[in-house]
Amino acid sequence: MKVEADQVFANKTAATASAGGGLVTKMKGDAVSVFYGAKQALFEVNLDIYERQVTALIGPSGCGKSTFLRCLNRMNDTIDICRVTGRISLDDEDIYDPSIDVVELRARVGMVFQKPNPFPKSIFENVAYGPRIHGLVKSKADLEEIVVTSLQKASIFEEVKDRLNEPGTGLSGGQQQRLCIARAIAVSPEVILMDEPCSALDPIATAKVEELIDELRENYTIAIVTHSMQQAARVSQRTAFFHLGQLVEQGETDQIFTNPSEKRTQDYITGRYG
Amino acid sequence: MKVEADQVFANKTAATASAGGGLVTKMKGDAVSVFYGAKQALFEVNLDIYERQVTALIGPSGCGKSTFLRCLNRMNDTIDICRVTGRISLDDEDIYDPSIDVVELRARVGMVFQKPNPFPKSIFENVAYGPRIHGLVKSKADLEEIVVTSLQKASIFEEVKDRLNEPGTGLSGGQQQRLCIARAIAVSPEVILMDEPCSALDPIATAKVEELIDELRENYTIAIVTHSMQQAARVSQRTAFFHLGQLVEQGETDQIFTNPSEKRTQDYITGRYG
Amino acid sequence: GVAEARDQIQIKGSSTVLPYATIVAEAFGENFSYPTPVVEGGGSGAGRKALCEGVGENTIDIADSSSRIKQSDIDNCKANGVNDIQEVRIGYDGIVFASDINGPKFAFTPADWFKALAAEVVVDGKVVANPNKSWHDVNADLPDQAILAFIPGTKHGTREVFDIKVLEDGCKESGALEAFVAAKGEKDGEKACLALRTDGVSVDIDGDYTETLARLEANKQAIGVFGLSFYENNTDKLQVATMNGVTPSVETVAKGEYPVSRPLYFYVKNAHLDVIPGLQEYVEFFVSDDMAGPGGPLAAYGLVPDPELAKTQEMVKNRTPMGPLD
Amino acid sequence: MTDATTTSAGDIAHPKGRSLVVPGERTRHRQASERRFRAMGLVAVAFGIVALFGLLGSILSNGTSSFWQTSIALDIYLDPAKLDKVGDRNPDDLVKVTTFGYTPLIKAALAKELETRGISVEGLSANDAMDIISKEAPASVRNYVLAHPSKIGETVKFDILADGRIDGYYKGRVSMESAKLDRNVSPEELMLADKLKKEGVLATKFNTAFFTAPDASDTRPEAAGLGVAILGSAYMMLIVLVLSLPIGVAASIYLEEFAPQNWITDIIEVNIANLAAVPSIVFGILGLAVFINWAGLPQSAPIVGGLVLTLMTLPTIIIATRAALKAVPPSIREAALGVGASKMQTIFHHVLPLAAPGILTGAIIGLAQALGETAPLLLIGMVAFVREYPGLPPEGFFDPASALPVQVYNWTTRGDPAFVERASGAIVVLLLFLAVMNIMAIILRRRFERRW
Amino acid sequence: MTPGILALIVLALTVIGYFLGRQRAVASSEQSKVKLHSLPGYYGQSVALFVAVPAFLLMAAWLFLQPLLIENQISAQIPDQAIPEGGARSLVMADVRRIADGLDLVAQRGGISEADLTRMRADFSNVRSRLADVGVAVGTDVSPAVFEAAKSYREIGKVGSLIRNIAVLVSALGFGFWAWRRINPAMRARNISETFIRVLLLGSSLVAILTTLGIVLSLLFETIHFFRIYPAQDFFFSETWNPQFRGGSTLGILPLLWGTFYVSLVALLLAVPIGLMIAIYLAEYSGRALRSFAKPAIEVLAGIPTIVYGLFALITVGPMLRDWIAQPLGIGNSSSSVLTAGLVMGIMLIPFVSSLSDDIINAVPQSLRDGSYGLGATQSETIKRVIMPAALPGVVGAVLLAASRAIGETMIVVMGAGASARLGLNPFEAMTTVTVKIVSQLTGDTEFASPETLVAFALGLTLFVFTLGLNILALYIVRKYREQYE
Ligand SMILES: Nc1ncnc2c1ncn2[C@@H]1O[C@H](COP(=O)(O)OP(=O)(O)OP(=O)(O)O)[C@@H](O)[C@H]1O
Ligand SMILES: Nc1ncnc2c1ncn2[C@@H]1O[C@H](COP(=O)(O)OP(=O)(O)OP(=O)(O)O)[C@@H](O)[C@H]1O
Ligand SMILES: [Mg+2]
Ligand SMILES: [Mg+2]
Ligand SMILES: O=P([O-])([O-])[O-]
Repeated sequence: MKVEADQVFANKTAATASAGGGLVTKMKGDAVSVFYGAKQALFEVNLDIYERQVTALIGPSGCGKSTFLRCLNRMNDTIDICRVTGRISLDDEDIYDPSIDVVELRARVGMVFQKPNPFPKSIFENVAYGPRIHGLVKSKADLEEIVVTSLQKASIFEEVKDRLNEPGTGLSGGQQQRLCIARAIAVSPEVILMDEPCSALDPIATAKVEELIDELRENYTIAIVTHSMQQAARVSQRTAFFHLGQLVEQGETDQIFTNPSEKRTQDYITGRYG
Repeated sequence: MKVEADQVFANKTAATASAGGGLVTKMKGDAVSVFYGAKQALFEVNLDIYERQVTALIGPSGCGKSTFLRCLNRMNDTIDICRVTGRISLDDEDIYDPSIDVVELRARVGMVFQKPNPFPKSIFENVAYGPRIHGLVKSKADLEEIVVTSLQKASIFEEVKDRLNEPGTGLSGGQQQRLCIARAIAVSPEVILMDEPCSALDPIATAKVEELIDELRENYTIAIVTHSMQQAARVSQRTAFFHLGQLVEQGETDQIFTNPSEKRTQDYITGRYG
Repeated sequence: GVAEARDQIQIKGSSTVLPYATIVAEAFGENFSYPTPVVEGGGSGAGRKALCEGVGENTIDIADSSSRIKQSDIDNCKANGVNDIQEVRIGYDGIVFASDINGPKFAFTPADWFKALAAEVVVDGKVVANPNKSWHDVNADLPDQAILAFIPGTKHGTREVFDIKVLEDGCKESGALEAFVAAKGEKDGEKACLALRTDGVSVDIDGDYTETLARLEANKQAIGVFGLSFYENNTDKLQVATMNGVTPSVETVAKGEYPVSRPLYFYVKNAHLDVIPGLQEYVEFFVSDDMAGPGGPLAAYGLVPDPELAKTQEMVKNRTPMGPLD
Repeated sequence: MTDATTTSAGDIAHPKGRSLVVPGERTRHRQASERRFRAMGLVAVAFGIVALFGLLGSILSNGTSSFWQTSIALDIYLDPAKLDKVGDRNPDDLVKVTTFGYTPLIKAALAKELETRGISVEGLSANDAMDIISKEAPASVRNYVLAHPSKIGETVKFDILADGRIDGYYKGRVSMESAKLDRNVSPEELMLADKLKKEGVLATKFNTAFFTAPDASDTRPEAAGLGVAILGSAYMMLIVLVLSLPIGVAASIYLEEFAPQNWITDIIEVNIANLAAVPSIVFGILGLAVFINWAGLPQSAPIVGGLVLTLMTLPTIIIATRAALKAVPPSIREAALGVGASKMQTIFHHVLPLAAPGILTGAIIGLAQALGETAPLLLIGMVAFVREYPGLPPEGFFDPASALPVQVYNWTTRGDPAFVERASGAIVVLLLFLAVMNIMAIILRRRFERRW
Repeated sequence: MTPGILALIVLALTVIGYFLGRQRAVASSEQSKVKLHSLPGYYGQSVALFVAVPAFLLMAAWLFLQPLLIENQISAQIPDQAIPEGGARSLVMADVRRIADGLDLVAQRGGISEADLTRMRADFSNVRSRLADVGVAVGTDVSPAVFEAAKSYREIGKVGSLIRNIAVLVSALGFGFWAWRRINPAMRARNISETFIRVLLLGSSLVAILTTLGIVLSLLFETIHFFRIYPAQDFFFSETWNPQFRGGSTLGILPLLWGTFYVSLVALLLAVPIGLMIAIYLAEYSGRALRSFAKPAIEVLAGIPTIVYGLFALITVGPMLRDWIAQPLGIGNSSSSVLTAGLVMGIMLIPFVSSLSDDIINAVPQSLRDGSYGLGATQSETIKRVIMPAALPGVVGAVLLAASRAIGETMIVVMGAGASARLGLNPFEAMTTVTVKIVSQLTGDTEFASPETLVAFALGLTLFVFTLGLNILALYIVRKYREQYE
């Protein structure tokens, strides 16, 4: 574990250094609790997500990572029984303020889900949908360009370029997930939330997506849920560790992985398998 | 990569050794080609799956791993446009023979899917379903025992023991997947096919499932699709590498990972990320 | 919409009068420059109710009725400002008893029908539940055929005539009325004349004569109650029974020989006469000799012409409203 | 349905290595139950289809004959002495000659025809011979004359309708034997008709008037047509479609996607389900009370019928639509919301298209029900004898009109058996209407149907 | 300008407003370099909405109110003497309207100038024949008072219409301009138009509520009236239904309710299993070809008018059941029976169950099937244990719809089950249902204010309450057993 971690961290010292001390908080969770009906899934979570940084959310299954992520663009609104308390802000605006425009919020905070969920439309339409509804393009040529670039960024263009008009649901699981990434990128959000975006991908595709995340970091803010410690180590600058609905620890990835301050974090990341 | 691989292989020399040279072919694919409508997804694949061995299918996304796996218990029958040629046998009986009983086949060759798909029933009912339809139990107590053991084997019992009567669909992604594994185990099949069973699991749960796979190997034959090279290395005795619908190489996992005979295999497993 | 004026006559009411009204409406539309009137069935009661709903364009002009208007209707009319109504009698309708053309012939008296269908009959001076199974049990002269009768349901005006002219008369003739009155008292005794057996021998038909005919075709041994004109259109399928020895026909009804008949009416709202174009013309046309007289199309269809048609024509010309009911 | 699991088979665990080809006891049971289940399904489908074809067969065998009609070609001399005594062809005067005045012309023409062709039947007077001609004939000749006054004085060839019984003779409804018993026709008349047919004067032709002519009175079944009823039904269906589909879908969307889950929505839900159970006649009571008595809309008008039927079909459409909306997986909604689509966009861009097959099914069933409904129309004056065509929409919506099911109902209550055939013919037309609607919906449904 | 043309103009303005709004949004965004909040189309929509909605509302209100107001005013003008004996003011008003409309036609076709028309007097010119020339029939000669009233009706109407046209156009232009002016890139145009649509959706769902309200109200008053003259306990608890012409009827609902229940039960016992099996077969087993043929074919069954089924029951099924089953077994000799009506109605209901269920079953995700097949379940086991439970809420909805139709059906029962109200268990006997009696009591020859007619309303209301109870029960059951997938 240690051996590998060192190797991986070497890759990104440059990036971390360049961010320097001048980190800007992009999103901020303040005492966020989430209830599904009577069941509390998150307990008073305080977590900052910094601009142009990748924040990884890790923790055992069912600990509330997805739940927290879905709070950040209010996707939890769609679950009737879900109730959120506390304050979450984007650029210092409370996103749960009644006057906020949820649509605007979601356009600025995009999302890639755990289970790939392409629209039952053509591959092209899947990607074109976002730019269309947000009026990001003026002409058909512009649209095509956005679609192609997004597919390329999501490293799926080569595989689907001949079948852009076939349904997105006919792709393999991994292809579907990459299509969903392309779809999210296409609206160029400020923050991108990714819920285990690579869990359905093979290593090469994973590598490409991770590269992409690294690229995107230059302009965007990213929060990513992952089960893979390596992935967290590789792509993120900051890591937050959840356990049983509580945020146990957060901090710079290097620090969390090499020198966690909590016993529980230590236990988790030094589990038999890294 | 190498460093890690060595470390992992050390774990299982014992197992491989115990299998000895006396490997029995449990399932055999002979020149298997699969077509989705006009599109060919698999090209003349010849692959043996040995009894009491874990065979890992690896390869980039969309290469046909899932497709091949689904041929092994004829799940492809449910896709209208899917057509299979060649011969696949279980214990030397052609499973595509018209006189074969598909239900019997699937009872003997169980499956865990890439996307967790619990039934919209209670957790208990999800697991009890298989034993019930196959008449594996006589009494309610027997059934309960099977359910509990299966849940325990799938390392999810502790998390759900208080809510066995709540719907399985209310679980987190990882919990759902482990539930599906429990469901498959409950009918004690001879062969278990797993399509990326861990892609939705956190490391600790993954570890448990991998342990489980190792345990199951003592009595069952297992074929597993995975994107994680490490996982393939950790759990499998044999590995098959697919690329663009072709079986590029198959053999003992040690050999494939340390000394692949094909250039493409080499390229894939020595990709930038292990 | 609200601001549009109605220009066609609207008629509603008895399903018995309906065919005659449509024949007249059709001829009226063909020969006058007014639009063909809209004629609706729905039953005499419904027609009179609609007539009395008030005065104005969204109420009907004429109500057809197979029975005389009731005092309650007149009161209702008054309450809604419908004061002057003309009562126009257009002729008579015979009610016939018919069976399958290939079956035996029947010659009835009202008493036969009473004894066949009443819930209770008098046997040897005692009031007992009706034991009769076959027509032969009722009257030794009748064929030995199981009793099964399709009679109009209580929604039909025809049923009232059947009750009065067949059951009540039969009850009286057979002497059962006296026995009933003796056994149950005045009021319940009269009521008992009209109580029908409920063991499936007497079947109420809420539908039309076509339904009765269809049921007759499904049950060849049954006897059905029809209007004369319906029978005249289906003489190839039905044979008619005599009543008190008289065969029903336009002639015997007109002469008053055949007992089971009734007058048919329509009621005109006088207030509409000058407002709805063509209404006066239609009313006059209806009772003209060309239409309602003997040899006219209505008689050809089975309406028994009114011997006093000339009086009616005069009355219609003068728009004489009807007086109080006697 | 046999439940496979209740059988307690002896084999508990799988004996390893058992053959796939020779299934175990229990598997055989299960396979047998599978086959039974499947067979039951097939039997059910077969039952449905057989029932359909049985019904269609009987309707068609009774009804298609009304698409043909017997007519007689006569040269009629339009005698100026009778039609225009003044002689100035003044329309005001021509109108004064009623249809009664035209009958002698036709009688003369028939007599002449018989004479020139040398046809005579023993025991048939000239007066009786007239009975083979429809009572509609004078009216059609009169209409022709009023439209072409200049033709007075000429001899014009008319194709006039034969009497309903004569027509029935050629359709098998009337026979020589039944004619003997029948007061409205005699065997002699049938013989005369046969002779005319031999001469080619009398012929059976396709009956276009059946689709265009208005209803006729009880004495003229041969002239009765569906023109007004077809227009009335078309108008009502137009109103129903235009109102109930959008309102139904909109209401479903609100209830399914926007309304908060609370007791108010429960009440609305129960309420809609209950509306589906309200007998259609009660909708008639409602229509009479609200649209006619309160809102002052006219009697017998397609607008009222359309509104009543709209209210009646709404619950069907809402129930079907809500079920269809419910069936769209939440992941699709999440996907759209996740890229920043508003709820409205999510619904209109993704959910509705996926729910479309179900919505269309509801619409078909609802419209079919509305198309064939009679009872509520009974109370709002649509079950009427209407001979004037309604005008063009939108004014035409307020004119009196009939409707197809009402026409069927009407004709089945008439005395002359010829109307039975007409009623069956009207049902065939109604089914054609239905088929057109269905085919459109099926084409649409095909476009939307997919599994995900 | 007729209302139709006015509506067209407003529509045209709406379209223009859409494009102007859209264009202004784009231009202002380009100018101020601020990104638009919504798609340009939404800005167009918001302007279009402000043009169209107030204008059309105003127009509708005007069209509804103007005739009423004018009517009142003119009606007050007509002296009492001008109203004939026994007639009503409303009838005279009808004449006034007809003459006014006729004058319009005369002016249009007759070549009479407006000025001449104003000068025209009923006493001197034959108005009736003039009107007849243009095809407007008037019942009597026109009295001067009526004629004057008609003339002023026209005048006021003209002025009113003019004001209306101006008001509508001003509203359209005014609101449109205001909305157009307000456009700036930050304006939340999408929210505006979506709020509007939402209100529209809400309004639509209220239609159902209003319908219920209407039904209850139109039944309630007559029902109360009925219970004033007929004792409620007799209605609810008497076991006899025996209406009489001359009063003294017994009007007990029990036999009718029983008949309704019995016939519906028989119908559902046929329709539900067969319908479900059809749905299952078509969704799970059959090939595309059979499915695309059989589904619409079976749907045709729902569209065949019920009177056809009625005739089928009367002529074919009834005698068949009697001759082959009832009579040989000696359990009845009536051709119309509960069984006849129930079976025939069941056939009609099949598509209600099959088509809706088929759609629902189709919507169950494939992954659930895979999960079950993967465990070695046969197709039928998968259907019975996984798919049907998942589809249950929708299927119950379909069954409920079928049950509702069964309860409300009239024609088939009249012809198939007969008209005799009876409490009995023998399905080979004739019985009747509530709806049949509602129809027959409403359309019959009985006096209107008698209990025999009014009972129809009480029957309707009772049935309404009865089915309401059933539906609440069904909702409860569905809630309890629903299995939500995903
Ligand atoms: N819709 C829901 N209704 C009820 N409980 C829910 C719902 N979604 C999640 N939960 C519960 O909330 C807790 C947190 O779930 P969450 O999905 O956030 O876990 P997670 O950390 O994303 O797990 P995983 O890594 O397996 O995806 C779990 O106990 C889960 O069972
Ligand atoms: N139902 C289907 N219809 C048409 N094409 C399909 C279907 N399922 C899979 N394919 C195609 O077949 C090829 C192989 O798919 P498969 O699902 O076997 O890939 P995989 O190796 O499992 O990939 P992944 O790792 O992403 O799951 C892909 O190109 C895919 O697009
Ligand atoms: Mg999760
Ligand atoms: Mg796969
Ligand atoms: O319709 P009726 O003549 O029976 O009132």
